[in-house]
Amino acid sequence: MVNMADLRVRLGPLTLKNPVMAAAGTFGFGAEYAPFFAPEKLGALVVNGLTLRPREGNPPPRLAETPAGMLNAIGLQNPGLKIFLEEELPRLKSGRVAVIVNIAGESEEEYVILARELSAVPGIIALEINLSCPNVKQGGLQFGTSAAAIAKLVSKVRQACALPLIVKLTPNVTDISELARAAESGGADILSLVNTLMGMVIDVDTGRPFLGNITGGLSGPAIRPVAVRMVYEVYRATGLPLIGMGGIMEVDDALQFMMAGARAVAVGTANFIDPYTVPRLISALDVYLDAKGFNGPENIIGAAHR
Amino acid sequence: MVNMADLRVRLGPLTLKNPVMAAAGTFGFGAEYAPFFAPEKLGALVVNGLTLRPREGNPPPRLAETPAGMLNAIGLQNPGLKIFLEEELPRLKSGRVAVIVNIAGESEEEYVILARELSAVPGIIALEINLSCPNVKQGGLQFGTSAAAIAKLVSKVRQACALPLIVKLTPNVTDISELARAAESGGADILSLVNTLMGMVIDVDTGRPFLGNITGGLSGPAIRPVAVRMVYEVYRATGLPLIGMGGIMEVDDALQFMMAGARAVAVGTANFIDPYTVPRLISALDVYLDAKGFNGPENIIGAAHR
Amino acid sequence: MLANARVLNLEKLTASDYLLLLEEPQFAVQASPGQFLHIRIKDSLAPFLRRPFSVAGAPPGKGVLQIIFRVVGKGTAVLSQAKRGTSLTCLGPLGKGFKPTPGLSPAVLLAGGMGVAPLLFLAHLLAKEQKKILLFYGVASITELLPLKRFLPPQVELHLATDDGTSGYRGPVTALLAEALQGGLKPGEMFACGPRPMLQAVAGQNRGWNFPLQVSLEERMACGLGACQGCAVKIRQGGESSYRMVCCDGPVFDGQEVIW
Amino acid sequence: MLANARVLNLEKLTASDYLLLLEEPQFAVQASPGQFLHIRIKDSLAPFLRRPFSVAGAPPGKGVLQIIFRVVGKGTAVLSQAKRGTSLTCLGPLGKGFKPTPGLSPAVLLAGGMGVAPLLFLAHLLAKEQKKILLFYGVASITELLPLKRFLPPQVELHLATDDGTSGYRGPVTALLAEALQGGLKPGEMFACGPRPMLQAVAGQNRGWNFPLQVSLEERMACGLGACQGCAVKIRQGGESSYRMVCCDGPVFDGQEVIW
Ligand SMILES: Cc1cc2nc3c(=O)[nH]c(=O)nc-3n(C[C@H](O)[C@H](O)[C@H](O)COP(=O)(O)OP(=O)(O)OC[C@H]3O[C@@H](n4cnc5c(N)ncnc54)[C@H](O)[C@@H]3O)c2cc1C
Ligand SMILES: Cc1cc2nc3c(=O)[nH]c(=O)nc-3n(C[C@H](O)[C@H](O)[C@H](O)COP(=O)(O)OP(=O)(O)OC[C@H]3O[C@@H](n4cnc5c(N)ncnc54)[C@H](O)[C@@H]3O)c2cc1C
Ligand SMILES: Cc1cc2nc3c(=O)[nH]c(=O)nc-3n(C[C@H](O)[C@H](O)[C@H](O)COP(=O)(O)O)c2cc1C
Ligand SMILES: Cc1cc2nc3c(=O)[nH]c(=O)nc-3n(C[C@H](O)[C@H](O)[C@H](O)COP(=O)(O)O)c2cc1C
Ligand code: FES
Ligand code: FES
Repeated sequence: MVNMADLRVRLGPLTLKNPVMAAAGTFGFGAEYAPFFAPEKLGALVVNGLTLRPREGNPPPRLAETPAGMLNAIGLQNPGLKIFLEEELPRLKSGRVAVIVNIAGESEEEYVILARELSAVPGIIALEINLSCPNVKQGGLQFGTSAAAIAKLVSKVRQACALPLIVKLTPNVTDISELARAAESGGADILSLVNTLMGMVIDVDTGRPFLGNITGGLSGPAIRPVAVRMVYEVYRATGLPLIGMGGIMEVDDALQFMMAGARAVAVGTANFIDPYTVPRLISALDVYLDAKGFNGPENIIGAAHR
Repeated sequence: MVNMADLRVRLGPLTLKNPVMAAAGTFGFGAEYAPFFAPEKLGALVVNGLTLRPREGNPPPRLAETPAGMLNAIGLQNPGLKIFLEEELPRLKSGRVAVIVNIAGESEEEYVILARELSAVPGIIALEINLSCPNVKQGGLQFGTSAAAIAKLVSKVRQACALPLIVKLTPNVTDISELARAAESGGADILSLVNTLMGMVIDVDTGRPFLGNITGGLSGPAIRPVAVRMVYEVYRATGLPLIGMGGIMEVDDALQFMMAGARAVAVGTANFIDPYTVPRLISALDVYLDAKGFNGPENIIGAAHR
Repeated sequence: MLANARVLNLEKLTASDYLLLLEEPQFAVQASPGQFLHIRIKDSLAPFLRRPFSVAGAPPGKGVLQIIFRVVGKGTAVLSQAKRGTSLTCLGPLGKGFKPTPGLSPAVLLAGGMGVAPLLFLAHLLAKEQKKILLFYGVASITELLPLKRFLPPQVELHLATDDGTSGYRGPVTALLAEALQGGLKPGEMFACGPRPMLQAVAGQNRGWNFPLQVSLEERMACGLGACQGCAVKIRQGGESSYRMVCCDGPVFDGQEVIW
Repeated sequence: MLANARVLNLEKLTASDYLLLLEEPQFAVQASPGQFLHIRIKDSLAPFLRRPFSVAGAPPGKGVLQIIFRVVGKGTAVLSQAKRGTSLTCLGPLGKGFKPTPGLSPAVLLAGGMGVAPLLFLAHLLAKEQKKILLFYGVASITELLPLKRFLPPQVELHLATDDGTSGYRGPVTALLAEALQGGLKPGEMFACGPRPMLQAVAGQNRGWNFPLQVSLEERMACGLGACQGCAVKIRQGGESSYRMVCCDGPVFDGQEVIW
C-alpha cells in the first residue's frame, strides 16, 4: 500500500484535519452545500459574517460579474447572534463540521459581545474577526485600515474570547504587513487574508453605478496575484500562522498560497462555479503530496521563502 | 450629412484631439505600433517610463499571464534622458504625435532635473510623474504612498516644470483620495490613475516566485473594477481633471471610466492583445456619441455622479 | 443536483433566440415549472459565473429538458455555439416554481419576451389539470415571435401583442390584458414572467383587480443555492419586509408581496 | 503585420503535438526561418495574452504556414480544438530569424523536442543553398517523435536521441552531438533550438569547439513587438551586457553572446 500523506495542519492553537476551508460568506451556514458533500469533509467551515443584531443587507443588485471575478455587495445580511445561536448553530453542530464563526461589529463593544457570547457555547472551534468588510458603512473598513485601531480592537476581543482568534485582513491598504503586526500585537492567534478588493462597475446603459451599494468587493481569480503577494509579505512580517485566500479554483492555486506561506487556504467564489471545489482540492492536494513523496503540507508551506 | 461629435477634450491646461491615449510603458516610443496606424491618431502617446540615467531593468522572467490580466516587472528599462533626447524624441516629433513623457526618479532631485530638462525642449505636451512604479526599489513606491511625500515632490517638480503636469497615482494604497488631494495641493494639473496593482505568482513546479523581481504589477481587465472605483472616488475628492486607466479593452470599458469621472482614458495591456485597440476605441466612442446625439465627451464625463 | 447534461440539439428559433435540448433524465423528472438550471457555459474563466435559465419544458418520458434562451451578452453568445454531443455542467432543478391552485380557472399567463419560457412549461402542467388557459404574450416586434405552437398544449388560447404592431395587438401586453379584463375576462389566477417593468405594471394594476398573481423574477446570481445572499429582492410578508433570494425563495413570488 | 489567418487544417501528430496549417499568403511569402507568429488563440479573456509559435514551414507558392505545437497549458489546449475554416488573428512574421552564412557547410541543426519546429523551416532554406545538413534531434521518448520525414528536405541526415533509449541514441542529444564531433564531424555552422538547459549546454561546450552557433530562445511575451520590454534576455556584445528582447532582437541570438 502506498503511504498516504497526512493532511492535518496546525495553525497555532488550532488543528485542522486538512488545510482547505470554505471562506466566510460563500458557504452560507453549510446547509446549501450539504447535498453535494458532507460538510465535515471541510478543513473548516467559516460561516456567514455574523453581527450582533440582524442585518437586512444592501439593496440589489448585489452582484456583478467582472473579468475572471465578481463584485459582491451583500452588506452582511444575516439573522444576528440570537437566531444564529438558536437555529443555525444547533443544525451545524449536528453535522460534525469544524465551525469557525466570522464576526463583524459596528463598534468595538459589539465585537466584544459577539466574541464573549460565542466563546460560551460549544461547537465552535475558532472565531474570525472580519474587520475588513468593505460593504458596510459602520464596522467595516475603518477598523481594518488603521494599525492602532486593529491592535486595540483585537486586544479587547482577545480578552473576551476563549477561542482561537483569527483576524481577517483587508487588501485595501498601503502596507498589509503593518496591519498584520498590529493584529499580532493585539493577540491574534492566526491571520487570514485576503478579504475582497474594493471595486465598482458602472452600467453604461444608464450611466449609473451598477450595484445598489455603488461599490462592492472584488473576489475570484482576478485578485489572486494580489492575494498571493500579500500572503508572501505577511509571512515575512509576522510569526503568526496564515490562512490564504483569493481566487483559489484549482490545486495549483492553493499550492501557490501555501508556498507563499499560508498554512491553510480558504475557497470562496469558486464554490459558486463548482460546488465540489473544496473536496476536489483536498483530494488533489493529497495526490500531489503523495506524488512528491511528502508526508504532509509542512513540506510546502513557505517553500517560496526557502 | 450626420452631425459628428467633436472628440476633443480639455484637461486643465491640456487639450487632446480625442480622449484615448496609449499608457506609459505599453507603447514603447511609438515606433513599434507605427506599422498598424499613424501614432498621430492617438489622443496622446505616453512614452516609456524615463529615468535620468539609463536603466537596464529587472532580470527575467519579467512577465506572467494571470486570470484576465498580466504581471509585469520590467523595472523601467530605458535608455535614460540623454539618449531619449538625442534619439527617440526627434523620431517622435517627426510623427506629429502628441507626446507625454512619463518620468521616474530615484530621488526628488532626479525628478526635478528630468522635469526641467524636458520642459526646455519642444515637442512634448505634458509630463506625467510616475511616483508609483512598484518594480523599482528606489524612486518607486515610497514616493507614491505618502501624502506628504507626494505633496512635496509635486511642488518641487511643479516649480521646475513649464509643461502641464500629470501625476500618476498608485492603487496600492489605503486612501487614494488623500493622495490625490496631496498631488493637487502640490500643484498637479491633472491626475492619472491607476498604475498597476502589486502582485505575484509562484511557480508551483519550483516552489519559487516566478518573476525575476519576485513581485510585479498587475494590469488588464482583472483590475478594472478597482480602477473604476478609484476614479469614481478621486473625482469626488479633487477638482482636477482625471485620466482613467486599468483594463480598458472595449469602448464600454472606456465609457465606464469616463462616466466615473475621467476626462480621458489610457489603454495599456490591451495594446498587446489587439494593436488596433486605441483607434478602434476612438471610432467606437465617436459612433457612441453620435448615436446618443451627444456633441462631445462632455456629456458623459462624470455621469455616474449626477 | 449537479449533472453533466448532454447537448442533444441546439436550434435557432429567431434571429437571437435558441432552443437547447439537454439530456438529463433525473432533472427532467424532477423539474417543475418555474424552476431553473444554473449552467456553466464553459469550463473556462470567461464566462466566469454560471448562468440561470428557466426550464421551458420537459416532455414526459423523454429525459430531456428544453431551454429557450436569447443571446444578450457574452455567456449566451458562447452558449449559442454549444456543440451537439458535448456536456454542460448544470445545477438544478433549482428554486421554487409556480404553484397553481386546483380549481382556479381560467389560468391567465402573462409573458413578456423571453419570459414566456417558464410559462410554456407551466401551460403543460395546467393543461394536465384540465384548466382553461390563456396566454398573453408580448414582444417588441414580429421578428422576435417564438414559434409557440410547437411548445404549447393545443388548448391554450394565445393573445398576442407587439410593441410595433407588426403582429397582433399594437402596444404593451399589459394593455392587451387590461382590455381583456375590461371585456369581461375573469381569471381564476395569473402567472407572469418577463421584464421587471411589465411585472411591476401588472402587479400594480392587480392591486385593483386582486387576482391571485404569481410572478417569476430575475436577479444576478452567483451560487444559485441560497449560500451567497446575492440575488436579493425585497418581499413584504405579514407587514414586515425583508430580502429574499430569487434562487431559493423564488424565482416565483406572490406578485402582491414583491416590493418593486 | 496583423492578419486573420484561416485554419486550413489541424492534425494530431503525437499524443500531444499538433500540426496547424494557416492560410495567409502574405505571411507565407514574408516569413523566414526562425521567425514566429503571435497568435490570439481565442477572442476571449481566457487565454488572455497572445501565444508565440515558430513558423515550421511555408511551402513555396502555397500561401500556407505550418505551425507545429505541443499542448503544454491552457492556451495550447484551446488551440488544439481550433476548428477548420475559422480564423485566428496573428501578428507576424515577427522577430529576426536564423542567418546562415553562405559557404559554411555542413550545417548542423540541434533540436530538443518542440525546438525542432523552426529548424524544419531552416532546413529548407539551407537545402536551397545546397548545403549538407545534419539534424540532431532529441526527445524524451519514442512516443514524442515527430514524423520529421514529412517536413524535411530529403538530403537531411537525421541523428536521433531519446532520453530513455526507446529510439536512436540513449541520452541527451547534446551528448550525441558531442560524440559526432569527437568522431570527426566538422560543422561549418550550428543552429540550435530547444529547452534552455540544452542550449546552455551546447553554448558552453561550444566555447571549446568554437563553431558559429545561432540559438533560438524563448521568453514570456506580451506585445511581441518590442514595445513592452517584457521578453528580456541578457546579451553580451563588445564587452557590454544588456537586456535584449526575444521578440524583436531575437528570437535567434549568437550562442556565444547569450548570458545564461
Ligand atoms: C431564474 C432565471 C431564469 C431565467 N430564465 C431565462 C430563460 O429561460 N431564457 C433566457 O434567455 N434568459 C433567462 N434568464 C436570464 C439569463 O440568465 C440571462 O439572460 C443570462 O444570464 C445572460 O448572460 P450573458 O452572459 O449572455 O449576459 P451578460 O450581460 O454578459 O451577463 C453578465 C452577468 O449578468 C448576469 N445577467 C445578465 N442578465 C441577467 C438576467 N436577466 N437575469 C439574471 N442574471 C443576468 C449574467 O448571468 C452574468 O452573471 C433567466 C434569469 C433568471 C434569474
Ligand atoms: C519565439 C517562440 C517560438 C515558439 N515556438 C513554438 C513552437 O513552434 N511550438 C510550440 O509548441 N511552442 C512554441 N513556443 C512555446 C509556446 O509559445 C508555448 O508553449 C505556449 O505559449 C504555451 O501556452 P499555453 O497557454 O499552452 O501554456 P501556459 O503555461 O498556460 O501559458 C501561460 C503563459 O506563459 C507563456 N508561456 C508558456 N510557455 C512558454 C514558452 N515556452 N515560451 C514563451 N512563453 C511561454 C504563455 O504564452 C502564456 O503567456 C515558442 C515560444 C517562443 C517564445
Ligand atoms: C458573496 C460573498 C460574501 C462574502 N462575505 C464575507 C463575510 O461575511 N465576511 C468575510 O470576512 N468575508 C466575506 N467574503 C470574502 C471571502 O470570504 C473571501 O475572503 C474573498 O471572497 C476572497 O476569496 P475568493 O476569491 O476565493 O472568493 C465574502 C465573499 C463573497 C464573494
Ligand atoms: C509592461 C508594462 C509596462 C509599464 N510601464 C509603466 C511605466 O513605465 N510607467 C508608468 O507610469 N506606468 C507603467 N505601466 C502601467 C500602465 O501605464 C497602466 O497604468 C497600467 O498597466 C494599467 O492599465 P492597463 O490595465 O490598461 O494596462 C506599465 C504597464 C505595463 C503592462
Ligand atoms: S445566487 Fe447565491 S443566494 Fe441566490
Ligand atoms: S514581448 Fe513585448 S518587448 Fe518582447
